[in-house]
Amino acid sequence: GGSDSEGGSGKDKKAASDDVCKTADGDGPKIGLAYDVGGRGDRSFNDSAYAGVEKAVADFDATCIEGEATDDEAESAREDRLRNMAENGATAIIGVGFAYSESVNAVAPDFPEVNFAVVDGFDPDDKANDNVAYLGFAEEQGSFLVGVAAATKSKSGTIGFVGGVNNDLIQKFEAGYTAGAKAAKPDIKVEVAYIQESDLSGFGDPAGGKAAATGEFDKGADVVYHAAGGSGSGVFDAAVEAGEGNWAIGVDSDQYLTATAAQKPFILTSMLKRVDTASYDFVKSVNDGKPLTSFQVYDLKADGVGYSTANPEIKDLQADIDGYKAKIVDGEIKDIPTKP
Amino acid sequence: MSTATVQKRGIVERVSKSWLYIGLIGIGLVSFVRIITDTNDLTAAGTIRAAIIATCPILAAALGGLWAERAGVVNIGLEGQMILGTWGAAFFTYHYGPWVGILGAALLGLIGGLLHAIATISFGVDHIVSGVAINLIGAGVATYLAEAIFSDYEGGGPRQLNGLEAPAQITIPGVSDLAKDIADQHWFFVSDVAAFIQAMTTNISTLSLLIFALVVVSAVVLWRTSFGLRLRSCGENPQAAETLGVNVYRYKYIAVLISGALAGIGGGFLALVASSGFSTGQTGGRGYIGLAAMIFGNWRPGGLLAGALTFGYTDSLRLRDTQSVHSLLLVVAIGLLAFAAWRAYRRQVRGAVTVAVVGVAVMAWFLLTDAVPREFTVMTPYVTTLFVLALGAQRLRMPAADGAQYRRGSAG
Amino acid sequence: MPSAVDAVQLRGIGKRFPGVIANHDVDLTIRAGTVHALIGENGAGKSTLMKILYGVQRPDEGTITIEGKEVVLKSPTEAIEAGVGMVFQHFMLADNLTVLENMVLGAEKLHGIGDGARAEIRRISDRFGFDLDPDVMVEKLGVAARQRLEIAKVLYRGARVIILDEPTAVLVPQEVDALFANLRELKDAGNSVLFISHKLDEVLDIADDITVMRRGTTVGTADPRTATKHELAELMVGSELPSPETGESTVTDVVELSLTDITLTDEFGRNLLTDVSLDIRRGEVLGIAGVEGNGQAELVETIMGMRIPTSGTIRLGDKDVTEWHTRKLREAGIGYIPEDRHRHGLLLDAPLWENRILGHQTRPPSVKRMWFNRKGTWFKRKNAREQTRPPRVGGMWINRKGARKDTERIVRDYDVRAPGIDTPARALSGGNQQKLIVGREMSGDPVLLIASHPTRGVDVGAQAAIWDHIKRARRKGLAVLLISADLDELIGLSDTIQVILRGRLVGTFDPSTVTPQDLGTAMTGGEAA
Amino acid sequence: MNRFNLRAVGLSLLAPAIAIVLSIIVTTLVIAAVGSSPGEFWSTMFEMPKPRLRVDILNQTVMIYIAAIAAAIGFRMGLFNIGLEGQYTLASFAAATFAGAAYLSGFANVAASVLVALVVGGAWAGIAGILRTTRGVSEVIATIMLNSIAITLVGYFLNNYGVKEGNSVHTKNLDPGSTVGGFSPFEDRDGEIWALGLIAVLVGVGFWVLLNKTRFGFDLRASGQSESAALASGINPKRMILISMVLSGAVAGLIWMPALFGGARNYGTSFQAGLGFLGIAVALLGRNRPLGMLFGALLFAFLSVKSNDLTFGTDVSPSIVQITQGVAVLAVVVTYEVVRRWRTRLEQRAVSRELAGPTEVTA
Ligand SMILES: Nc1ncnc2c1ncn2[C@@H]1O[C@H](COP(=O)(O)OP(=O)(O)OP(=O)(O)O)[C@@H](O)[C@H]1O
Ligand SMILES: Nc1ncnc2c1ncn2[C@@H]1O[C@H](COP(=O)(O)OP(=O)(O)OP(=O)(O)O)[C@@H](O)[C@H]1O
Ligand SMILES: [Mg+2]
Ligand SMILES: [Mg+2]
Repeated sequence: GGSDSEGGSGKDKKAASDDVCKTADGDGPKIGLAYDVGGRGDRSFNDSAYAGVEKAVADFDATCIEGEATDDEAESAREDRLRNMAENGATAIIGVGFAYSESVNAVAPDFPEVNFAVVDGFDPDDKANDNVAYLGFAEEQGSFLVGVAAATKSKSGTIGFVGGVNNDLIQKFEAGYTAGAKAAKPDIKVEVAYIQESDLSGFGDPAGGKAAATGEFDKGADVVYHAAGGSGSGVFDAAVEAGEGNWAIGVDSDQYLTATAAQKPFILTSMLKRVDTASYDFVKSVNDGKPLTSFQVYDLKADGVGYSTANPEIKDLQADIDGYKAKIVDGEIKDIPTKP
Repeated sequence: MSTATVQKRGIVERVSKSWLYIGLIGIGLVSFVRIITDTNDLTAAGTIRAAIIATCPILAAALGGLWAERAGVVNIGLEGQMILGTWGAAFFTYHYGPWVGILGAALLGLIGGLLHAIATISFGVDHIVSGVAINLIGAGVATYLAEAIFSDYEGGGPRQLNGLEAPAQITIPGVSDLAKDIADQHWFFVSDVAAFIQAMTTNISTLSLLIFALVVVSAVVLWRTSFGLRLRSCGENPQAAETLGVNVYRYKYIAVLISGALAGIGGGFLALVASSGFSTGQTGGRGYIGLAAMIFGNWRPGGLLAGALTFGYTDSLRLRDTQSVHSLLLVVAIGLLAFAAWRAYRRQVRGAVTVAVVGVAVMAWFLLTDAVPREFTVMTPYVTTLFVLALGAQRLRMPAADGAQYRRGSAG
Repeated sequence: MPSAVDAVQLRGIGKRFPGVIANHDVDLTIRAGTVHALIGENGAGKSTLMKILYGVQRPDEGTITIEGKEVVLKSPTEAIEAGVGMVFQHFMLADNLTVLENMVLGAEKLHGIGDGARAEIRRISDRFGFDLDPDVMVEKLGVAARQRLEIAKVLYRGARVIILDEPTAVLVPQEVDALFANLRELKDAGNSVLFISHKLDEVLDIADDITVMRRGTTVGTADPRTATKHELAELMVGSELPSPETGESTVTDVVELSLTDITLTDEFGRNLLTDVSLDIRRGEVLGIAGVEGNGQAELVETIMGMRIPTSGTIRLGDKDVTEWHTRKLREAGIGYIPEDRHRHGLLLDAPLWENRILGHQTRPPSVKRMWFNRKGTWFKRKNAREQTRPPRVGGMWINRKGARKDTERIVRDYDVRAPGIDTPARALSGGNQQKLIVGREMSGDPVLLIASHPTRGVDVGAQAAIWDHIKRARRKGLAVLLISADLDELIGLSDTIQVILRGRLVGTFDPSTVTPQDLGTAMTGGEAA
Repeated sequence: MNRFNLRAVGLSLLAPAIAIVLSIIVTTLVIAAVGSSPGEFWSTMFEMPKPRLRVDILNQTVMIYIAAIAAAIGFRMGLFNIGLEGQYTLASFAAATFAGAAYLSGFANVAASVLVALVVGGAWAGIAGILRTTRGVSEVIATIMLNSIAITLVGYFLNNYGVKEGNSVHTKNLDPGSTVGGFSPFEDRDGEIWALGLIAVLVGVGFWVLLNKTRFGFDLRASGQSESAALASGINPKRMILISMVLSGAVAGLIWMPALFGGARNYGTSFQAGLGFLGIAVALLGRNRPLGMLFGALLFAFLSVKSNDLTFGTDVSPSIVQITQGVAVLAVVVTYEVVRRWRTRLEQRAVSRELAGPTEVTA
């Protein structure tokens, strides 16, 4: 809603209605931002993309328009969203989430002068599009680092992982995490749980996240990493309930910053997936007249993934973690598995 | 005269006793399997705690279903009322704290119930049709209001509102510790019961206790008071009730409002206790499961408690420990074989054979594998429901005028 | 005391339903301590009047005075407070509740819902010989016990004016006698009883006063000591009382339906029917007498193929039809007038012409054959017309035109009063619904008719018409199985009467010699004559 | 008589009209209550859709309509098949897998795959039918459970046997020769009206003929109106339950076929969930009448497709549309009920006039 309601206006949290896409009126490129379900304000993925665009708007004097997916929408609705943006003059259009892969593939040929990007995307056919960038992330590398953090921090020798849905994407997180933990502490035990096997509702079920994480804490884990979207809040709650000495690790954005006051002290770190960086880069490339195309991998080296250091508790581990980070960037550690 | 009194008590006692026996046998069976398969997790206090948390929202919804259907109104709108409850809990907790939040959850659920009552009771709309519409509206309203209102809240967003304060938890010090000591011994049966007591007395949410208490309250109110008798008569034969001076509309309205409120409380539990926040779609069909638990429990409080516990237990077990689900296969297999034997003893040969075949199949599955594929564990609650209903649907007895239309002045 | 004041005075009562005047200018006085009978044809407005007196419906005009006090009754609660109690035409009991729960419902304040109530129920039961156990589920009670429970419910509330709307419709003579004994006791205890019945003998037997209603208003009173049945009937309908008498026998030697040792068991292994054997010849009406719930319904359902017997054989003509299901039997020429027309006879919300199709879905004029018939040969229309009995074609297309035309024939020939054949069946009164069913089942020249309570709740005019149709068809060689609780009807129409008791046929009677009392004795397990 | 019928027609149009007005009012109130502008909302919604949206609306109508017919088959029989969602998910997956495997080629492949969808959808619904007829399990509960099981099963098969591409999993892509496409009424980029949308026409006409013209349809409606009367008339209600459940599931299996062969190419991210529930709502909205459901489907498709415009033009969230849809369903059934009561009264008045004769009747 557009109301400037005062209800509980936070100190550090910007109200979602302070909208740069409504206020910006520069003459730089026009950015189209097509969100996945959840839209702006989801404190994850979509917000991260928005942050990148916000920065781009400031830096390049750009303007932007937004659109948001609804539950169970048709493929044609996604296409229509993208076409609308293109027709409204957007020259850099970002589809947030791999669900946009097909629709971008269908729309891009009709707008050769417009540049598209799909976060986590892929080209669904064998015809390459020369105006589409697929922004991929090396989630296993970031997860590797937080795996190191978890194993080093753990006193019990057991850590946990909670996935939202047991699909390939989330398995990448699990695999990297486990590999990192084993690298730091070979005899570490990793408890793994998934909230749902295939039903995407696993990303929106905090109660399930809490139950799964509590199960792992009960089994002796003292650090639990989640890759469960909106269910992650339940994982943090589980850590709070498990009490001092237990930790949770966030995902995608720095969740220490957005978590509630009670959860904050328990969030050791977060695996950062820099959708903001990728989005910004993409807009920048368009602005520079050298638009990114094809597969772009955002890994540690490109600062596309990482871990957050907002919680002071991580300080004494940082040296260790950065050591691994350097090794990965150097290529000393390679072949981090993407499958558990 | 006294003989009849005794007889009457006898019926009531026999009914509650049979649930007691089934419960005891169930615990014994699980305990037995726990020991021979060495999966202590099956009845660890943590498991039971999780099961209780998973049970509560389902239980609240099932109770909601019970109230409505005992008064003759099928309430398939429980899911929508529950969703409204999650939103209400979030909104009111954010502003006024958890207890007002629970009242808010009840209020929002009650509004959903009111809509259902107006449609079905005053306008005689088909109960299921109205319920479907209410599920649509409930989900739409919660999503819409969340986007419009929570986006600007601290900890909020268009689809969530986190960091809600939870209702207090309580621990009963002596009992809790003693129970823990006994539970840790892993004795047959005793430790399992102790684990249950431990879970019920350690850091248990007052809202959980409230919901469990509501089962007892519902049982007493519905079966031991004249209010309850009148309400149930509306579900059995509203015309007869009308001719005896019962204001059928009023009782049906009350029942459906309570039903909605209970479902709302179930939603509130999800937002406040099962997690610390609201998010859209977080009910995930638990309203429907509550309805199934009620049918499973033959429209009786004890039965629906058993049903809700079964769902809650299997659902939380698979989240915590997929290995335990494999042991659960053995429980099911033994249970089925015992049931088959009982049927054979009762000379119901055909039924006995069917059940035995299924039992042997499950047993074979248990023996020949050492894990249940994860995907299948997700299905456990649903498959269990289908099984139980398939085996026992004929024994179920719903209120005679359940789902029927009633209009004032139609008596005679 | 009460003798000075009348128990109930109704003055100028009027009640309109949308477009119908159910009651107008009704005057009725019930003297205290008497049994007052109210009679009148179907739809005369008796039940409506009683519902007004009991507060279920509110009068548009007129006054109600109870024991000298003028009252306004807005709900049954207020009527109960004023001392009125009512037993409805249909049972008002919740099967799934106990006797006690049914009894105390709505009157919990009187004696609570526990032992106090239990004691009071026993007191009433002992006092009037009702023999009621408070803790039995109502579903386990037979009809007579239910009837007694209904009366006890009224007494429990301390009613002094007791309304009984057709309480004897489902009772056998012995049960009626017992009921009347109860009523006399009630009368002696100072209560007043208002009694509605279509059975004029009973009325003359029990009533102290008689009021007759016609077309919504009271048209006169009669003195039971002097009046005759014929006079009453004339007051009621303005014409002669019809009689079910059939005249000379038309029984032939050809056995149409033959049951041999039919036994039917339920899922728990209990016998619902045991070794039932009977023969019905063409032109014969076989009557079955029995207290309700003794296996009549099961017998009918077994013959109709809705249940398959556990053992025994059923033959129709020269075919063994034991395993046949309903449709095939209907195609073979069985007509069926079900006991409960609403449940088994009609689609209440469908128009009359669709109801004409029901049960005749496979035969012209309801269906037509297009393209191919069952054997795969091209259908020739001409053949169908040549046959006398509609052929069993099993065509797949509904013949709308044919069905509508034939419905119009039925409406005409059977005097079904309806504005048109597109009217939903629900809008018809019970008697007219029944006439439609009879017309439908008689079409297509059935060889066997199963008639279950064909005139239940139907007024004398429609009754006579239905009897006529049965008699006519019988003369043409129709075999009829007649089940009825109305013993006069049974004796009048039947060529033979068999009595059924607990699923067995226990005696055969000749209707020309048997009396209703004899039958009643046999039906309740007394010695067969 | 004629006047009577005219009035009946008038009355039956009255109900949906009132319902639409009611849902507009409620939606407006909800929007205003949170401080947004209803005027903006309605002007955006009622703006003439762009050509490509017109195509989308038509395509969505087709799928929703098939779903509604599937639901209506159950409703007319007194069955509540709430399991459409699971049935068409499983059927769509099976058909996409079969088509992707390319055992056949060209149109034969399409036809065979559609057959697979019919069979799988029917079989899955048949489970509920069998449970109901042999074990007395309520089809409502059974199909709710089967929904969850179906969705899990599809996930299982996809995860284990699907084609992985990027972060997504889908079934094997269709051979280009096996797509049917459609025709473009506007420019190419505005999309195609799917050729297989014709299925909806077939299903709609078939439903009408079956129900109103055939004996089977009569039996089905009779069983739906009164199981006991149907039994006494020689219908085997159990058989009817099973058949209509299977039929309903089979039609449900068709729901997504136009999309699959019209451009989706595989079962993956482009699979559209939720059509089953929409279909149920539309069946209720259209009173299970073929034409009524067509209008209902069009209305729902229009609302869903147009709601996409809201994010650009207004600050009203598209989720408002779900409220509008729910209110429309509720309002329609309520007003229908009110009108029905009114009509019954009219009919009864006519009957009593017939019975009583002119002198007895006052207006
Ligand atoms: N609720 C109602 N709505 C409309 N009309 C009604 C209603 N109840 C009764 N009627 C009308 O009132 C007339 C009187 O009905 P009532 O039931 O009082 O007849 P009755 O004398 O009891 O008949 P029966 O002997 O069949 O019981 C009916 O014919 C009918 O036309
Ligand atoms: N509750 C009601 N609401 C509306 N109309 C009613 C109601 N009850 C009865 N009627 C109408 O009253 C008329 C006669 O009803 P009634 O039941 O009194 O007929 P009947 O001949 O006495 O039938 P039966 O013998 O089955 O009692 C019918 O037109 C019926 O539609
Ligand atoms: Mg009547
Ligand atoms: Mg009457």
